[in-house]
Parts: sequence; structure tokens; C-alpha cells
Amino acid sequence: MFSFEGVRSGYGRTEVLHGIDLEVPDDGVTTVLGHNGAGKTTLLKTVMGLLPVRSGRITWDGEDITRLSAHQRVRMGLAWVPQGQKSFGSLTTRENLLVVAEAHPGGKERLDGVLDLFPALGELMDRRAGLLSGGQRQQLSIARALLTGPRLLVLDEPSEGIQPSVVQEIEEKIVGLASRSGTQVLLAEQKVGFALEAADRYAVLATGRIVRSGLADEAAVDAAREALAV
Amino acid sequence: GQRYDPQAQAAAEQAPRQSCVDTDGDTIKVGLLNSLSGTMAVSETTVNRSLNMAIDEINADGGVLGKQIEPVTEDGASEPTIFAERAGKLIRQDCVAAVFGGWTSASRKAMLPVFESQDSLLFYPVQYEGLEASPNIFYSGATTNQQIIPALDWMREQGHRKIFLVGSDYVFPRTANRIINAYAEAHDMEIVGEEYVPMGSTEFSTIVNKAMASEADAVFNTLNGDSNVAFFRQYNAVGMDAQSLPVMSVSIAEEEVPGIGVDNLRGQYVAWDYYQTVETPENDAFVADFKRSYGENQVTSDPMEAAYTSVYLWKEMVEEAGSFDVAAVQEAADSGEIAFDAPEGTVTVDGENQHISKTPRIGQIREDGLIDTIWEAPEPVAPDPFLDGYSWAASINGA
Amino acid sequence: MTTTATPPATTTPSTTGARKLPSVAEGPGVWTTGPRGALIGLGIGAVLLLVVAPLTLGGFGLDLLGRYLCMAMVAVGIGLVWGRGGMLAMGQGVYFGLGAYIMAMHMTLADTTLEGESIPTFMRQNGVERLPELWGIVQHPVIAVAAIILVPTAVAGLLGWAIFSRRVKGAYFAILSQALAAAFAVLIIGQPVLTNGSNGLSNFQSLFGWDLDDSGNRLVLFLVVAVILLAMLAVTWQLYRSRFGELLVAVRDQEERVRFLGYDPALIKTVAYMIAALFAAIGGALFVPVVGIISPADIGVVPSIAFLIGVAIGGRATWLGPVLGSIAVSFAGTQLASAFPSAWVYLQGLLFVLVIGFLPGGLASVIGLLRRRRPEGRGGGRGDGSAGAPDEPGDDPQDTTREATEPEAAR
Amino acid sequence: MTRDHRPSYLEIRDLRVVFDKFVAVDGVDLRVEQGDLRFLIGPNGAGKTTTIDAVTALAPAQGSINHNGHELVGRKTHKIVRYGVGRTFQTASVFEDLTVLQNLDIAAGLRRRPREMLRHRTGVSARITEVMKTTGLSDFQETKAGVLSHGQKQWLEIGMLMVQDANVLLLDEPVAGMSQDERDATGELLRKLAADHVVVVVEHDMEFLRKYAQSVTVMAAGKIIAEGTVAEVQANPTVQEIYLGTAGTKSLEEAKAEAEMLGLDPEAVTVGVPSATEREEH
Amino acid sequence: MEILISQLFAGLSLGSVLLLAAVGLSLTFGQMGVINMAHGEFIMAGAYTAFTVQQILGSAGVSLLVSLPLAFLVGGLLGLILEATLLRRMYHRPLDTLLVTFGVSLILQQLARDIFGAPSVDVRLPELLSGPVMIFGTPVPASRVFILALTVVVVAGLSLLMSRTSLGRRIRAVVQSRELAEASGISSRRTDALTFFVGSGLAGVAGVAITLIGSTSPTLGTTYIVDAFLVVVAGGIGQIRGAVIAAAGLGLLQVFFEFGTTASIAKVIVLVIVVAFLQIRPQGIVATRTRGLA
Ligand SMILES: Nc1ncnc2c1ncn2[C@@H]1O[C@H](COP(=O)(O)OP(=O)(O)OP(=O)(O)O)[C@@H](O)[C@H]1O
Ligand SMILES: Nc1ncnc2c1ncn2[C@@H]1O[C@H](COP(=O)(O)OP(=O)(O)OP(=O)(O)O)[C@@H](O)[C@H]1O
Ligand SMILES: NC(N)=O
Ligand SMILES: [Mg+2]
Ligand SMILES: [Mg+2]
Repeated sequence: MFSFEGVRSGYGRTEVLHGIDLEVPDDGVTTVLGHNGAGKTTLLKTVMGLLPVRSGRITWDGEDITRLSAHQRVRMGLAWVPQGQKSFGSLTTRENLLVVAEAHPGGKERLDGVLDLFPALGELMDRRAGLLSGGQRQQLSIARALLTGPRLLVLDEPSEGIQPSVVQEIEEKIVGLASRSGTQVLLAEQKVGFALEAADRYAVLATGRIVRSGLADEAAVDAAREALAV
Repeated sequence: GQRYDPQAQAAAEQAPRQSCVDTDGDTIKVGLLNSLSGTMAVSETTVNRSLNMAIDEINADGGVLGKQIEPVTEDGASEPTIFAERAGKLIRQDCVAAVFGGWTSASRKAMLPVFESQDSLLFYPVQYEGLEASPNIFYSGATTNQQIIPALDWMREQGHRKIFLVGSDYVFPRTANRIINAYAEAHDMEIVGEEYVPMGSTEFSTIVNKAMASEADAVFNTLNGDSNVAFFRQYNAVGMDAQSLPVMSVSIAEEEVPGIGVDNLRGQYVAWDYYQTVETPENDAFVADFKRSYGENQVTSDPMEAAYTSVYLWKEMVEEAGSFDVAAVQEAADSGEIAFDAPEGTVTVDGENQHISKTPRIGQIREDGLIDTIWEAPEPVAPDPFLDGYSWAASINGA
Repeated sequence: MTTTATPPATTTPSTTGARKLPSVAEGPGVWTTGPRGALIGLGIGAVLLLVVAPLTLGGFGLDLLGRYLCMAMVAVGIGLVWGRGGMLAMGQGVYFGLGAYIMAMHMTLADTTLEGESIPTFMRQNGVERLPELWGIVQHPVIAVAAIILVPTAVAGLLGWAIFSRRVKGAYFAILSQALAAAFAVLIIGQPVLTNGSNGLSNFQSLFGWDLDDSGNRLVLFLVVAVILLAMLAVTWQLYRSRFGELLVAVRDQEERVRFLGYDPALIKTVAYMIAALFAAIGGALFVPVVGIISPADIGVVPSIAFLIGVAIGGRATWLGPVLGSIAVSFAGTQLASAFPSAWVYLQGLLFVLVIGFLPGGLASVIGLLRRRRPEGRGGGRGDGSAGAPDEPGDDPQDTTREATEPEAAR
Repeated sequence: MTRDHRPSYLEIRDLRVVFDKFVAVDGVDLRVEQGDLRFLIGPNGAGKTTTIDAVTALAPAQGSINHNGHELVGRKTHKIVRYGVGRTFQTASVFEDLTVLQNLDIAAGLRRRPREMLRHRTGVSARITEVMKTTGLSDFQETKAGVLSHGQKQWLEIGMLMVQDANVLLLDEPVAGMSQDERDATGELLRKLAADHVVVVVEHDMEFLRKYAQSVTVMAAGKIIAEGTVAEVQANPTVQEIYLGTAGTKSLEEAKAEAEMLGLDPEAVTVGVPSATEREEH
Repeated sequence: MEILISQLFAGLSLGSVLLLAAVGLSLTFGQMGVINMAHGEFIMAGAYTAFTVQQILGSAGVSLLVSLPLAFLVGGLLGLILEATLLRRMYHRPLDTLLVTFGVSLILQQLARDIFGAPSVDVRLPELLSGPVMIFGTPVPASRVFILALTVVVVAGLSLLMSRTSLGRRIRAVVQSRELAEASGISSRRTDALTFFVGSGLAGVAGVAITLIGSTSPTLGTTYIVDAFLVVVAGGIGQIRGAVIAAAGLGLLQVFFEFGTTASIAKVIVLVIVVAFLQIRPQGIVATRTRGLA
């Protein structure tokens, strides 16, 4: 159980999240919906510990991790797929994967498995990530996250810039992971359909506040759409 | 506004401008202007010390005209512009009766107009390239005919005919080398190479290579400061030394030797007018006092001695004139009567050019880093900053 | 169409900004200073320099202040290229020196002629018989002044264009310009026949025929310097609020992007660089009669960097910051340096460290910090913005493509 | 906007882009005319962005790129832009330290005289105001672009293109990171623009494409493999095979297999999910 | 002929000195983007370490061997302190680091003056290195041969570290994006600190080497810093291979122009050549292509 209690955070002196309460159960996919600028990315970065928390607590399985740095949280089993296809531009695809694998026990072992998930990367191993196409980088980015063998996988609009067929695969992988007990998924999305399809639970974020949340059932779609409409 | 007119200016010189020096109190202010920070601090700090020592001694036995000397110290920061600015401050704000200091010729050239326009006095304690004689400056260091030319004479006696010149790229070495070239021409010596490196440069492979290839039988070195370290290091590194190819240096004094390393200098030659080892009662006292004041391991050197001497010369002039007034002091100096028994021997102020007669000495660096006098002029040599007395040097002073 | 509400823009400085030089919007009143504000600023300056200073300061004090103002002119230019343009010009000593040496050559010649000589003494002593062409040119005052204005600007133009059009920027540019200053000093020293080497040129009697010893003339000289500085400030003020000013900032932050709007960044940068060079040159030219000497020691690497500290302290991106900072530093230098030589060196070092490390907006940003309470407060304080959380996100769209091989790429 | 009555066009002939040995774009022919709304799709790494890069001189181009009679190959970027070719970037890039207004003003300033450059901006031009309204950025006029969210930045970029008065618009995934209604708004906008601009849109969002594309070009491995209406292209088996992908069992097995490789429990993987395209229908 | 060989060697050995001074920069500047003007003073610190060690141990030979690792530590520690107290907060402002570290260099120089005095101190050479050795019948300084060898070892070691080892990968990753590295489980802080430690340590080593040929004084660093940066820039920032070529090139050019003209002119010519060269290859000898707007 990963949970936010009245968390406020933002950038510099800009507060973006105004007191978030959120619970991510131990399994399944939880989706955060919201418009541009609603604060999804900010929320996920706060989860990762990339932004300082001004007030409130973040706990994971009861342990207070509010003050832990990002890499400490990752060591505990968090993994992040950032928005905008980020990667280590001057490192080759291989090095991008190795550098993460080496930082995690068992990472090396997972390498082959992950590569089979993204065959496209196989041919690009020796190209610098900075030269990859947007979608190639996005796949690389997910691959890196999986290498850490995460307990909670945090994805920020992962389908962005990915060709449809791969989008499918990606969701399938997410579902695949989630459905295996122990791997939670926290997903930020805009495409309500896609998001709820993959999700078990959802929360709608608007201007830094959670305005609606619940189980991702049939009703949810309209509920969410409506919440977003305001 | 006042147009500039040299004639009127000359006239103005006669009627000196109002100075603000306070001669009523029982103390008299003088300025000490040395680089206490920056690259030149190395050398100038020690000069500042000997200046202070002289002042203390004089104050101890009654001061000047019964007034205690009150030194005002300013930092020249190794920058000519700063020297000029601080000189202005000393004269116009602190109203000092005279200023002692300066080291590089650049600093002197920067201060010269200040002293002339404010009509005040500077005592400059360092050997330099000559070709200057401002009525407002007294030069207590050697000019070229008291250091360079004696060195050349000596080298010629030793049978050196092919000379290789190496120097830092600034005015003193360049002028010195122009003199050496003229001298060589007139004395069937040959200059087989002339090299300059930027101040502080530490890369001498090429120059050493050139020197070796040049078949020179001696090197004349006007390098300044740290460059000497690198030069001698790299000189020895290719197996050359005082035996295989002797070096005559004119900017290495006792203070610099430890830094360069005695191993690298052993047996090499230098030319000055004073060494710590000079045997005169005045020098024994001078060295003893200095060590007492600043520590046993302190050494004394030519510029320090010249600075020390300059304070006494000023005292002599003032007392001869019976006044601190600049014009009066200049007049007293012109008499040519001003003399002082300095550590280096008796020195006399030349009324014509405000330099002093000094005794040239060739020295050889010995094991302990001190310098032995191996040749010494029979009597003090009169200063000749423009080398008027040397027919072969006509081209130098451009006259 | 719907757009989601964003927090009021006024509560920025964002980390975006925190990852950059203080932004234009940072400098107190830089965007906001309307004509009135500017006039007030200039007015106060004019009164202080043209009335108060002459009345209160003695001849010596005035000479000192005059020197500070000449330095400040260089600072104004640096504020433009560095503060606004993001080009860390570490070689302004070159242009300062060009202006100064041209002026010094002219003045030396003028004196020589007035004294009925054919060539300057130092040349005679260097065994020169006839005047080198290079000197002959600047004999006439008009030509000399023209040269002071044109030569440095042209050099900056050629150099700038060469460098910028090939997209040499950031650290590359900084280091090149620094090396340039080093080489320039070495060159001047290495040409004693032409420049009197390390001694530099000094001992001037007159400027355009006016006696430099005459206190009246010196006062006029000071006033001229002051007026020229104020004029430069007026010019920069207009530049900063002009579209060119905005464009310059755009180029600083996203040079490549500007290309895609149809501009040629190299052109914009070169123009700014030329203006800065011109200001530096004028500062140098006036420095000579005011101080009475120019020597290589005033134009090498260290003096060139020293120009920067004042700018940084005052607030590089602000309008008045560079001038005020530069004057303050010069003043402190004179006061403290003689009092405690070695302490002053430490202090200088500390100034660089503290101001740039912890207060990149300069003292101007302190005003900003104070204003921060107010919603429209434009806080500098970028420094602490990021200092607060060292691992704060570089939420930079170019992280993916920026190469480690170009630390500058994104800036 | 177009400076003459004849419809403007962009014509690419046998375009090749080679990096070291790698051929990113391999002989592409493409002609787009004003009035068309052309979508350029294809698998990740197909060469879409590189093609746009080549047109704007960001990638080394061989072949011919012709815009209204001007040959663009070999020209400098800012020259090309001055011919009226504008683009956006896959990752939004605006001047983060300048306000929205300043961003637009700079974009609009391309043909200003030097004298104007040195003057202060007085008031906001009608054009800019209008564009800020259409892009819904009016409220952010004085906001620094740096703090806009991902989607908002994309809007600003489009706005900059509009004021820049370019007549060729190359948009690289303009609606990425936008929500449903924003996509629609963007689509409508593009439609309007297409009337008097040459518009090329790179997108992966099939729903968006279906709604707004008038014609589609499909790239793969640096070559053009299909061109036509949305229907035609969607029906094309190769396109389905390598790009759209077909839903169902195949990917379920994959999912299981992959779960296996990841050291996960394959049985946990239950149903294969319908494809994105189908999903958005209900 | 003989002169040619000794000149050739002189050029290479000057190059090796420059490279040794610059190699640390290719980490701290090339990789981390920090323009550390105090690098020169770290070199100076290394030199004074050698001096101090010799004062204590006496024997020149032994103390040289002791100094090398010790100077690495000294330089490294200075670097660590600088990184932790100042630079850590400034990675997003590379140009500013230049000025901050310039301030630091002023302070360190003055410190050296106040501790060791302004005059330069003498570091004696080991017997083995004090004389010349014969190469093709030409006497060349043994000390220079030693430096050449030392440089080869250091540079080879460093480039292996960066390209082959996981530490090297980690360093480059963190430099690319601290945020992403953090979020990949890599402690960017520790990595930054480590990188800076190594880079600064190498400056210390360079310092020891320089005592063998030059003077050991508070201003020692200033004589090398500009050239060192030129080497890195001309070589292509972050490109060790480039730096090697650039250093050798600069060394040879300097030495040969110096033979034809004078040291001053040579220095100017060489700089002009570098500027001209950056016209042809703005990214330096070894450039890495980027895409998009980078
Ligand atoms: N670096 C920053 N500095 C200051 N404010 C920021 C910064 N980045 C984002 N913001 C503000 O925080 C708000 C939320 O931004 P965020 O990126 O979390 O939105 P989002 O939900 O991820 O939008 P999108 O779907 O477009 O990615 C935005 O309105 C933006 O104004
Ligand atoms: N500078 C470069 N050097 C080497 N390869 C490159 C370079 N730029 C692009 N590539 C390669 O060219 C191919 C095409 O890249 P491009 O970005 O055009 O693909 P794309 O169609 O835009 O893909 P996406 O839809 O994912 O953005 C990719 O395989 C990419 O790795
Ligand atoms: N006067 C000298 N040595 O510069
Ligand atoms: Mg987001
Ligand atoms: Mg793309």
C-alpha cells in the first residue's frame, strides 16, 4: 500500500499539488487522469521523490518515505517512466540498459527478458540514445524501468508517441505486470478510454487536487469524463 | 581650460607647485610603495623590510632634522596602474615628503609622471635598464654601466666570445640585450642567439635546444623571477652546467637562489653591486640587524641594500638642505657632495642624473646558496644611465 | 476551447528559470522600468556625478572616481553580452586595450609634436628612426577618435561573426575569449618597438591640446566621462526593452529554436558583442587621459575577469546592476587593498564565490527577494531556488538529446 | 498568408538522409499541396521526424525539396524559414524564460526592419491577440512559457507557427500529451489552417488521424510504403502488419511469453486486451 | 637532425605536460560541464604536496613515489570539498562555475602564499631523473621522459575507466540527466562527488610531475590553466581521444613556431590556429553529433 496524506509539492516557489490524498493498493493498475497542467507529472515526480514535499506524508507499506531521495526509493522498488521519452542521450542503448542493470541486484539477469519485450531495441544497441527516434526512446525508457524489477511501476503517459501496435503491447505488458501480485502500477494518462481499460482504479486530478476517484468499472468512464469536463 | 604649452610647462617647473607636506610637527611622513600582493610581492616585500629597518635605525638616533620618520605603507599590487594611483594618494592625500619603492621598470615609468606633475620625490632601489634621469627620481640601484657592462667586460676577459641571450619579454631584458649587442659588435664578440619568453613562462626546451645548437661559449641571462627555475632545471636536465656552458645572470640574487635550487645553480655567475658576503663593517652590521629583525635564515640582496641605502641618502640630502622642500633637496643633491658609507661601500649621489656611484661585482653561486665575489671594480663606478661615455653605445640612447 | 487553470504566472521563478541565468524578468524593473523609471534612474545618476561629486570630491578623489567610471563602461557592455546574451565574454580587456592604446598612441604623438620631437622618446631608445605607419595614422585627433570607435567594433564584428556563425558558444566561447585576452597581452608586450612593451604608454601632458595638469581641464574631463557613461546607460535601457533585447534573451536560452523562427542567431549575438566591444573601447580610451597610463597589466586575463565580478555583484541581467556593482568593487578595491593587501585578495575571492554561487541574480536579486512577498514580486534568487533541492528536476525537454559533450547545448 | 494566389506546395523528390552508414530516409517522394491536410505516419523510427528535419536543414539531406519553386536543400535553416516553412518539435520547445506574449511576438517578428527591432513593443498586434485566443493562451499572456504544462507548450508552439506567417506547417506529434477535447480543438484548428497552408502532421493517434486526416502517407524503414485516404491506408495489410497491429490472441500469447521471460507468472496474464483503435470506439 | 629529434621530443613532452594538466578537466569540465578555474590551483596543491613530502622524507626518489598517490588524494579532497560546498548547487549553471571557481583559485593562491611564502620553493629531482638520457644519440631530459610515460599511463587508465567500466557509465549517465539517474536508482550526489574527486586528483598528480621541470610557486597553476582548457576545447569537450591529439598538436606547434620565431609570437600564432581550427570543426577534433535542437 503506497499512500499520500495531504501532500503539497511543486517547483521552486510554485505550489502545484495542493494537498493530495491518494492510495495505491498492492496490486493492479491505478490511473491518474487529468488535463494538461492538472499536475499529473508533478504528482508522479513527487511519488518518485524528485520534488520536495512541502507538507504531508508519503508512506509505503506503512514506512514513511517522505524524506527519502529518489534513488533510495528506487532501491526500495519504485521505477519511473518519465514523460517525454527521456534517456541518457550520450550513452548507447546498451549502456543505457547496462547502467541501470548494474545499479540493481539481478538487473543483469533481467536484461534478456526485457530485450525480448522490445525487439526494436535489439538493432539499436550501439546507437546513442540521443539519436533514437521518439518512440524508440520511449521503449528504451520502459525497458530501463523494468530492469529494476520494480514493485511499483510509475508511468507518465507511456503511450505518447508510440505506434499503435506497440501501444497495445505496452498496455499488455502493464496489465501483465500488474496482474502479477506485488507489482503495482501507477499510470498517468489523458486518453480516458485507454487509461480506464488498463486500470483497476482511477483518480481524476484537476489543478492540483483529486476531484474524483474510484474503481475503474463501466460507470467510471462517464464519471471520469464528466469530472474532466469541469 | 588651459592649453598645453611645453615652454610654459618648463617655466612652471621652476616655480614648483604648492606641496601639502606638513613640516611643523615633530614627525615627517614618507611613503613606502612596494608590491605586497601579486607576482612581484616575492621580491618587493623584502625591500619593504629593509626600508623599514633603515627608518627604524634613523629614528633610533634622532630622526631627520630632529623629526621622527613616519612611514605610510601602500601596496603597489604588482600593477603599474596601481603604483601610479597609490603614488598619487601618498603625495596628494597623505602629503608625504618622499616616496621609496617601485621595482619593475613598468611601475617606475607609471609613477614618473605623477612625481613630476606633483613635483615630489621617488627613491627607486632596483637595478634597471637606464636611459632615464628624472629630476624627481633618485635611482639607488645600478644602471647598465654598473652591472651589465662590467659583466660583459669580465666575460670577455674570461675569453667568452660567442654569447647566447635569453630574457623575459619586457623592457629591462630587451634594453640590456640591445646594449649587449652593441657591445659585442664593438668588441669582436658574437651574439649567437637572442630569445625572449613571456613573463612567468616555464617552457624552455626549445630555447635550451637552441642554446646547445648555437655553439655559444656563454649564456647571458636576463630572465626574471620564476622563469629562472624552469630555465636552469631544463638546462641541467640536458646535462649542461657551469663547466660546459656558464650562465651570467643579472636578475638572480640571494633570495631567488633557494627557489631555483642550489643544485641547479652551483658555480654559475651573477653580476650585482652587492652580495650578502661583501666584507665591510657596514655590511656586517646590516646583515646582523636584518637577521635579528626578520629571522636568522633571512638573506640580504642588492635591491634590499640599495633600498636601505636610499633612505640614508634622503636623510643626508635633507640635512644638507636643512629642509624637506623638494627643490631644496634637489639642490642639495646637485652639489654632488651627498655620500653615504653603505654596506656595499661608499656611494655618492651624482648631481647630474640622480643616480649613485656603485661598485660592480661579479659573483659565483656557492654550495650554501650565498654568493662569493670573484671580481670587484677597483673603485666605485660613476653612473652613466645614457652611456654617453661609451662611443659604441651611441645607437642605444638614440641621441 | 477549454484550458486548465494554471497557477498565477506571477508566482514563478520556476525550476526552469532556476536552471538558467537569471531571466530577463528577474532584474528589478528591467521589464517594468518605463520611461519614467529610467529617467528617474538616469536623473539621480546625473545629479550625483555631474553635481555632487565635483562639489564634494577633491582633485584626487575625482580622478579615482573617473577611473571607476571608465571601468564601469566595460561593465555595461558585459551586462549586455553576458547578462542578456549569455555570452561569457572573458576577453573584454582586448577591446578595452585597443581603445586605450589607440588613444595613448595619439596622445603620445601629440605631446611629441608639441615638444618639437619627431618620434616618441621610447621609440628613439628602441633604435627607431622614423615613425611607424601604424602610429602615423592616429596622429590626427579626428582619425584617432574614429579609430577608437571603429577598430575595436570591427575586430569584434569579424571575430564574433567567425565564432558565432560556426555556433561556437558557451564554454567554448568563454575560454576562447579568455585565451584571446592572454594572447593580446603577450602580443603587446612582445612588440616593444611599437607599444613600449610591458612598460606601456604613460607620461601624457595633453589631450587634444588641453593641458592634463590643469585642474579645470581635469574637471571637464571627468564630466565628459560621466556624461558618456550616462549616455551608454540610456542606450542599454532602450536596447533591453526593445525587441532586439527580447530576441537576445531568446537566443541565450534557446539559440537553435530561434533559427526556426527565421532569425540568424549569429547575427544577433555578433551585434550585441560589437556593442559591448565599443563600450569597452570607449572606456579604455577615456581611461588613458584619466589615469595617465595604459600597460599590458591592465588588459590581460586577470583584469578581463576582474571586469566580470562587478557585473555579477550588481546583477548581470539588470539595467543598472553592472554599473553600480563595478563602481562598488573598484571602490572597495582602493579602500581595502592598501589597508590589508592579502585580506583583499581573500575578499575578492569570496565575493566571486558568494555572489555567483549563492546570489546569481546579484545584489539586485536581494531587492527581488524582499519584494517576493508581493504577488508581482520579481525575485531573482534563482540560486536559492535550486539550492533548496539540489536534485530538483531539470525538467528539460532536451535532456534526451543534449549531449554530455556539450554542457552548453541546452543553454 | 500565402503571398500569391497560386496554391502553395511542398514537393520532396528522392530524399535521402544518411547518418554515418545508417540510412534514415531512403528515397522519399512526397508532394503536399495547400488545402490538403496530410498525415505522415509510420512505425517508430520510420524516418518521419528525420524527413521534417531534412526539410528544415536539421538533418543532412540529399535529393530535392521544393517549395513554391524554391529549392530548399543546401539552404540554411533561417533562410528556409524565411521562405515560409515552419515546424514544431516532437518535444515542445519554447523560450521558457520569456512570457507567452514575448514568445509570440518574437515569432511574429521575422520580417521586421532593423529600426523596429530597436524599438520597444507597443501594444499587442491584433494577429497575436487573435492567435492567443484561438490557442486559448489569452489568460497566460504574461506567464513565462517555462511553467506551462507539456500540452500548453505544444499549443504555444502552434501559435508561434501561426503568427510566424509560414505557409508550410510541419507538425511533429502536435497532440501528444493533450486530452480529448484539446485534441478536437487542435484538429479543428489544423483543418482551418489547412485551407490556406500546406500542412503535414506526424501523429501516432489513430483516432485523431481518422477524424481529421484528408490524406495519409505511411513511412517505414525510411521508405514510403503507402499513400491514400484514411480508409485505403487502414485497409492496407502491410500497414496493419507493421504499424497498426492486430489485436487479440497473438498478443495474449506474447504477453504470457513475455511475462515468462520477465520471471513473472504467465498464468497471471489472463485476457488479451482489444487494440487501442477498437477501444476508443465505444 | 639531432635538433629535429630534440625538438620533436620537446613538442611531445610539452604536449604531455599540457595533457596531464588537462586530463582531469576532461572529467570535471568535459563530463560534468564544470569549468573549474581552480583546477590550476589543485595542480599547485599537488606540487606543494611533493615539496612537503620531500621536506619530511628527504630522499627525492622515495618522496616522488610517495607524492604521486598522496597528491592525488590532496587534489581529490580539495575537489570534494569544492563540489560539496559550491558546485553541487550549480550544475545547471556551467558558466557560473567558471567565475565561482576563479574566486576559489584566488583564495587558494593567497593561502599558498601565506603558508609556503610567495617565493618559489625547490623540489629536488631524484638522481635518476636529473640528468639526460640518450634517444637516437640525442640527449633528452630524463624527467621529461618520466612525465611522458606517466601521462600515457594516466590517460590510458582514465579512458578505460570511462568507456569500459560501470563506474564510467554511471558517471556519464548522471552527467546526462541527474534527475533520470536518480530515478534509475543511481545516487547522483555520490557519483558527482566521485567524478570530481577523480578529476581533481589527476590535477594533483599533474602538479607532482610539473615540479620536475618547472618552479613550485603559488602562481604555478595560472601558467597552465588557460592552455589546459584550450586542449580540452580543441580536442572536443569530453573527448579524451581528442584531448590527446590536441595536446600533442599544440605542443608540437608551439615548439616549432618557437624555433622559427619567438616564444611570444609562437604563443599567439598557436592561439590563432586554434580559433581558426574551431572554424572548421566547431565541436573540436572529436565531435559527437546530436539531433533535434540539442
Ligand atoms: N518547472 C516548473 N516550474 C514551475 N511550474 C511548473 C513547472 N512544471 C510544471 N509547472 C506547473 O505545474 C502545473 C502542472 O504541471 P504538470 O506537468 O504536472 O501537468 P501535467 O498534468 O503533467 O500536464 P501534461 O498532461 O500536459 O503533462 C502546470 O500548470 C505548470 O504550470
Ligand atoms: N543523427 C542520427 N544519427 C543516427 N541515427 C539517427 C539520427 N537521427 C535519427 N536516426 C535514426 O533514424 C531513424 C528515424 O528516426 P526518426 O526520428 O525520423 O523516426 P520517427 O519516424 O520520427 O519515429 P517516432 O515516430 O518514434 O518519432 C531512427 O532509427 C533513428 O534512430
Ligand atoms: N628594473 C627592472 N629590473 O625591471
Ligand atoms: Mg505531464
Ligand atoms: Mg519522430
